[in-house]
Amino acid sequence: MHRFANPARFMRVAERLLPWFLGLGGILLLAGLYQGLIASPADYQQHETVRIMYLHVPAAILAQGFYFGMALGSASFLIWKHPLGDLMARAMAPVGAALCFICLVTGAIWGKPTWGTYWVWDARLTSMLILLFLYFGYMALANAFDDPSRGHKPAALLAVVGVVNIPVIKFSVYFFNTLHQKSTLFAEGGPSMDPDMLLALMLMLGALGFLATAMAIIRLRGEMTVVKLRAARHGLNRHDDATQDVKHEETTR
Amino acid sequence: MTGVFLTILKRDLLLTIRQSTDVALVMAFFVVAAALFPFGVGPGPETLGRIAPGIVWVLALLAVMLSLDRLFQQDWEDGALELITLTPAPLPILVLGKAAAHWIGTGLPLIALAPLLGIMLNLTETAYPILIAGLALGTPSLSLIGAVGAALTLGARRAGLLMALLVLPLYIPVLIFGVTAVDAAVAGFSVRPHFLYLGAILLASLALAPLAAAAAIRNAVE
Amino acid sequence: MSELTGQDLTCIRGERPVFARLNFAWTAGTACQLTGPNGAGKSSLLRVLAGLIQPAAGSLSWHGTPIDEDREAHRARVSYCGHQEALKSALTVREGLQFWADLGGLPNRVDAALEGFELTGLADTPARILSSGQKRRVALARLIVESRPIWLLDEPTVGLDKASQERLEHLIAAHRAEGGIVAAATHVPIALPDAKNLDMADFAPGRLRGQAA
Amino acid sequence: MSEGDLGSLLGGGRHAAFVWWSYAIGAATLGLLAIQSIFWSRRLKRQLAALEAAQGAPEAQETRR
Repeated sequence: MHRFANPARFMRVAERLLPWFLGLGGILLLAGLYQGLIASPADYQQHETVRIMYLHVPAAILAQGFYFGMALGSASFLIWKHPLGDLMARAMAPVGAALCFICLVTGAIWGKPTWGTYWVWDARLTSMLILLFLYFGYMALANAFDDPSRGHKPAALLAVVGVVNIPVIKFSVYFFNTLHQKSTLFAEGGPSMDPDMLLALMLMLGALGFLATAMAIIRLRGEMTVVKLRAARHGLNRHDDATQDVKHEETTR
Repeated sequence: MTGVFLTILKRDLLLTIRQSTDVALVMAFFVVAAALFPFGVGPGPETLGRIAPGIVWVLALLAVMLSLDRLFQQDWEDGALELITLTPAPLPILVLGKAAAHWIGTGLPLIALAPLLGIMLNLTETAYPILIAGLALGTPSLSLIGAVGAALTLGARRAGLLMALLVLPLYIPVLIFGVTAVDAAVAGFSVRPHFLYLGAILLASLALAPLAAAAAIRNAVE
Repeated sequence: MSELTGQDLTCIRGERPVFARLNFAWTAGTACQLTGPNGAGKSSLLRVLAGLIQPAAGSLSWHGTPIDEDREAHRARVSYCGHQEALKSALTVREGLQFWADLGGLPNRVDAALEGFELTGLADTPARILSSGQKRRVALARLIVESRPIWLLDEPTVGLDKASQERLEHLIAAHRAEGGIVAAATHVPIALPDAKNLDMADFAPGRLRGQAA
Repeated sequence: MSEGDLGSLLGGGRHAAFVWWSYAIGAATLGLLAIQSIFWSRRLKRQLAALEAAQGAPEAQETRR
């Protein structure tokens, strides 16, 4: 019953990668901020507000990416009883939720000068809002049980059920959106975007990506310590049962 | 297989009839909440008429959600759920039976009451059949998705509130297609695509929800 | 040739190890009394045998084949009576038993079950107004309705009067005579002639002592 | 360096405020989460070490005996 063997090995690798992620993230952040705020041109129509895009778009991409990551971890926990998958999902949830929140707030702030109001039921913003609800649902369910070890499976199930529903929700929101409003021009621009802008976007995406992953690793360390704490409180030794039995046989012989 | 489905369906319906005050309470909520809107948005027939489908659908959603704890909570508390998982019958079929009983006990009365709300909220004439058809096609999905939410929150603190947070986001597609169907009908467009989407969601829920709920129940009775 | 065997069964509930390295081999007609202090894992063992709890380690097999291979078949072999009577207050005694009969037992055994525990008089009374002893008898009557080879009884005699306890003992004896297996966790001693004993204290996670009977 | 938009950005042009607000809220959210995560996992580490120190002692004797 090597409950901690594999996660412990993964954790050692993650710990070694952590400084690299932080360092790389920091460098990319500085480069991204410089490129985004200073080096790239303002939009002819939106003037400076287009710079919000360099934070808004990466946050949106990563918020959705983290939720899919959580669903993958949860699915591996449900199918192969892999405790590491569930712990990773728990570690990623708050980070993903924070990114989702940032995406919504920056979207709303960007909306004020562009559409004149802070909140517009634009399809993308609405889907992101629902994604935030899914995040809150996961975190609430994960901690809703008095016996913490009982909360792992329901939360994992919810993450998988949630991810199955995301495309349906997205489709229905776009369906709802096109009926009610000419699809608002979201000045995101595609490949036709000015190369300087595109560079800033990529740098910021890399920066947020590394920093968010680093934060997830820190939270993963926390989540694993929580599990070890519970185990230690019940007298199960820190290292797995195998060594535990060996130790006992020696003493009782 | 159908024998087991009918057995649990019959038992749950019997319980629903014997404890019919629960159903009456949910229906009372449905009507009273609808009656609040004229005070909120003003009694003007045009405004009410325009938002009537939305009100009826949202309140139907909330009414179904309020009665979801009847699905597993009582059986979980008195130990019957444990024994149900121990019968040789496959658990997803039993969940399907319970969800069907919940739909008959909640969805059907809502559908029956919807026209009354339509009148109260000055719903346009052409909208009634589409509202009823939409509810008929949509409320079973609400019970099925709700069954997953109810199973996931077994044993959780404040299960009722938690279920709302889990289930309502998953109800949004049903709400959107149900309401836009009525709007399309009023505006003279075809409602076929909306009902096809509602039907698709129902089929998907019929296939997937019992499996997810069964897995959650097995974890809850451990 | 033993029928129900357990090898190195270990059970952990909510991060707490309850029992470890538990072995047993029960043949047809065996009765086994689970004893041990509260919280020693008697109920947990019964729940593991019923398939409600997945053992953390070790395996349980019936006629040599591990039960994990066909959980539904295992559920068709086991009748589990836990602490809770699982009676729906709005249903009458007969309706309750008929439900369990239709769900996974023999539909025509309801009358036999009612007679088995002297419940014929109470058949049409709602479970709500039964006394705890009567509720316990209705819960035990389910064993007759389900008529499955393995009976797992968790403190079956709680609240039973003398007559009902004897009736239960006769029932268990008859069941064993037909080749059934009974595992009962009790504090109150019930008459189980030449029953095996399984003291859960022997399998506390910390201590390792010998093999069970 | 494109035509000195730095001035309008730093100079607090009408839209610049929105840009600053967005980045400020972004930094605040991620910063708060980072701080909370670091303190949370450190506190847990300390609790674990303390618990094991308390628990470690008797166990260690048992194995040595």
